Amino acid sequence: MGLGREKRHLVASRAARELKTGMIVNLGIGIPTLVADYVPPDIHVVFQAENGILGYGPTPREGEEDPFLCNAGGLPVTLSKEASYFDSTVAFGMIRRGLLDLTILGALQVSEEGDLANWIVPGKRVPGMGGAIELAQKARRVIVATEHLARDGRPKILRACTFPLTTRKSVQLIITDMAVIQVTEQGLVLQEVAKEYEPGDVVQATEARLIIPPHVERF
Amino acid sequence: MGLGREKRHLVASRAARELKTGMIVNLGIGIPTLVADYVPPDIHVVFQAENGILGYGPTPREGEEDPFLCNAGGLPVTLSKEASYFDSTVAFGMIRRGLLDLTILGALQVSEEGDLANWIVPGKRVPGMGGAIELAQKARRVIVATEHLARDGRPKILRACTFPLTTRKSVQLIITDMAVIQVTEQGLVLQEVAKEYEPGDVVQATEARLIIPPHVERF
Amino acid sequence: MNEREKALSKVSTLEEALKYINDGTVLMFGGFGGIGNPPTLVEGILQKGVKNLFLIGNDTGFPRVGIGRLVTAGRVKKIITSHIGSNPVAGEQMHRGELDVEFSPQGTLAERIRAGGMGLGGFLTDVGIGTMVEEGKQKIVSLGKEYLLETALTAEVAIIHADRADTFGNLTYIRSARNFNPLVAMAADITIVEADEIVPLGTLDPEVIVTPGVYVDLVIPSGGVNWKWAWEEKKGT
Amino acid sequence: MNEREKALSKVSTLEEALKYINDGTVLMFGGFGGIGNPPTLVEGILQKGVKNLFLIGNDTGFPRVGIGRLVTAGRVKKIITSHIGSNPVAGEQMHRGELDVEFSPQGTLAERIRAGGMGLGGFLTDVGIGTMVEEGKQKIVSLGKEYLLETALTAEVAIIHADRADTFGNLTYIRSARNFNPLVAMAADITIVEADEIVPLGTLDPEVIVTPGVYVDLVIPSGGVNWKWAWEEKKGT
Repeated sequence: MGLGREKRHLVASRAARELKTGMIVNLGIGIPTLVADYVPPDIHVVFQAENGILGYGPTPREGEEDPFLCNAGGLPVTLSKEASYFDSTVAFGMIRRGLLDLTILGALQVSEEGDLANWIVPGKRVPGMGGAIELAQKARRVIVATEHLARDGRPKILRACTFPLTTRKSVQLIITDMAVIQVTEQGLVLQEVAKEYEPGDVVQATEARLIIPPHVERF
Repeated sequence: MGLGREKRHLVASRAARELKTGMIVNLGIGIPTLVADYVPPDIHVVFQAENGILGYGPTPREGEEDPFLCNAGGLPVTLSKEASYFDSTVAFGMIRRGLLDLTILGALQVSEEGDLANWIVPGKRVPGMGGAIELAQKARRVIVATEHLARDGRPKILRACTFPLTTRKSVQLIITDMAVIQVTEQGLVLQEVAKEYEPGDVVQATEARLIIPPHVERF
Repeated sequence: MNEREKALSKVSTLEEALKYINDGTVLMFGGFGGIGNPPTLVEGILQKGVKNLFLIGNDTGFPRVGIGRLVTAGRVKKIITSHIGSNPVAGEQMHRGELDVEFSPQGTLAERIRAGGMGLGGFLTDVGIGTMVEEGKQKIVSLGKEYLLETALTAEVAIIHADRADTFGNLTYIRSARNFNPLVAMAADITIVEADEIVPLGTLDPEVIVTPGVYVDLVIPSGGVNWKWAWEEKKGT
Repeated sequence: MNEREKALSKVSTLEEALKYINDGTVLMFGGFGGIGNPPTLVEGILQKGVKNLFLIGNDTGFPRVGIGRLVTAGRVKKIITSHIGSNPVAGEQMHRGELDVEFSPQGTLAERIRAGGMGLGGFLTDVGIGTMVEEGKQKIVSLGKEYLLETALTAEVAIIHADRADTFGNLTYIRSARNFNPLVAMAADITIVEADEIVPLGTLDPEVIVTPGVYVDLVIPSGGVNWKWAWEEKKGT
């Protein structure tokens, strides 16, 4: 996926700090999936999956995987005590009705205004939108958790997306291996920078304009 | 309901002879409900109810009623071995999708063309259509089981309905305490007459024109 | 309850639940012919003196059974429903202009409530085409066929009767008392459940849960049915 | 089986089931990421040599997993789906013009299949408004809000994987293998179920049945999953 294991897990663990007790949360394919393994012990959230589970837990130990208990990405998960199963219309009913407090999604591109593009690389790859449109359009809070740069080294955080959009103005927070960036009315605000980088590195790796407040946290 | 107990049961038992093995059958409120108690022992049908049962059986013995196992009319039933429960959208999904082989409904009026009126007595009683429109419009075969005359003595089987319609051209067979009448392209055909009546009695009690074939069965 | 169970618990009281139900509330109810109507909540609404309710549900029960008791007591101003035939009081109020009744075919009504619960705007059906049901509705042609557009229904509050509820609000129903209950559970901003049994988290098999807890806001214990069923009364006379 | 059970039985064989699946058949399938795809029926279709299939279902699985095997073997001409990302073979065929792919957002796709199964013409949703998803769709304004009209989907045949089936075709599923299975079960003219266990009538609790038998035409025994899951293969390398 372009990033080393450590960096992917760094992004996931930082994203997990956005979880709050009581939240109903959906995790997209890729880095977001890893968030389920980083839930702080004093935080109690309920994970939902498009294939029809409400209430799953972290990755099972090796050898304890159940092929019929997987998340929407097809990877084995465990079950929480509050769990229920249902068909995919019910899974998306919950999403469309606005019952998801948070979704964490991957991205091909994100714009200054919070536009999200994550299902077509024109002329190259058209994986399909899966449930991304519903999630990005309907969850109360949308966080993108992604590599800061695309595999080819090009910036993913742009003034305007060049790929076909998944949704407009839906992303509220961007978490990458380099930075945590908030989408605001005024534009993108650099909130945190990863330990090994300086704000200047982030600016260089970002095509969109970044507002850099006097104090930037480290993570 | 205007008719004595015996006559209501006569209609129901005659209607039960229209059941064929393998049929999925819905019974309307009133006389049709009684049909479940007259299924011939060698005929195996599956009764469906709008409140969410597929596979119910005859009325329980007195004292063995279960208030939470009732048909769409709110009357206690028993359960068959093939039974399942579901919500009312699924019950009507089955109906709209055309999976009901037969429905037996009550009627305020039926016309020569098989139009059915069974939910409004203008200026008097507006009970609501319940599930009658879906059933009459979507079941593969629609039988009306009713008193031949209305409570006020007026004919129910008319050249044209005067009450608001439930559906147009949907009824295929009319079973009353006086007669069994088939709705055909040519018009209403008198198929059978109840033992205590003559064809002439039926003609007199019917506003619609009746085609009387040379041989009319008795029931 | 451990910390997680406490954090996810929706167990509450009748008193708390009734705070959400006030004069003029748009109130959906589960049940069909009285069966599946929530007895304790109906009784609580009567006791509280709530009036001018706008109800949405399958039918008006019987005069002394279920949701019909609210109609009989004159607490209902408007109802969207499919059938009032089993409750003559509702018919009388309608004819006197005291009760505003909007009829929807039963399957259409169920589906409109589900559409609201599912975050949809409405759906296309040919049920009722060529009858009074058409009146006031958009006709849409799709793939060469004509349909009625039936709009989604939602409510401020839904009251439902479950068999078992766990503390998160996962629900199962009992036999034909399921009917409209799982539908209205999804379609209201606040869903209040009275359950015959409230069980600890983890008790219900996830395979048999009908309503996932995410739809439920409050769970209160049911006192059970406090009326005689219509067929019992008939036998009694 | 007694006479009634025989009269209601839908138990059949793979050979009989495959008679319904032929070149060009419009075929819906249950499953999500391979899980819930029916392994015995997929294998049977491969063995029979059926080609030019028009598939409708959530995704194209993985190249050697589930429904993906039909794609890999070049048996699919068209598919309506939400995601092909886990099956690079599908992407290659699409770019070469060998596979016609129509994308629907996942929840919209699920709902379109359900609408077909429920005898509806379609539904209104605002999902995808302002994106490519709009293209070619009617826009409908209802109650002052703009929606896309999404049309119902049906199929000639549906193939599904159940956990337990009774002889009437009442079905339960296993954990997250439920997903699209109960939906496609309703939406096809002929629904073929392979079940891990076929049980006598009366064995399944009516409360826990997910798919009522009225939707099922044939029940055949499943030979179980005959592929390695994608995550198993990854670990193996």
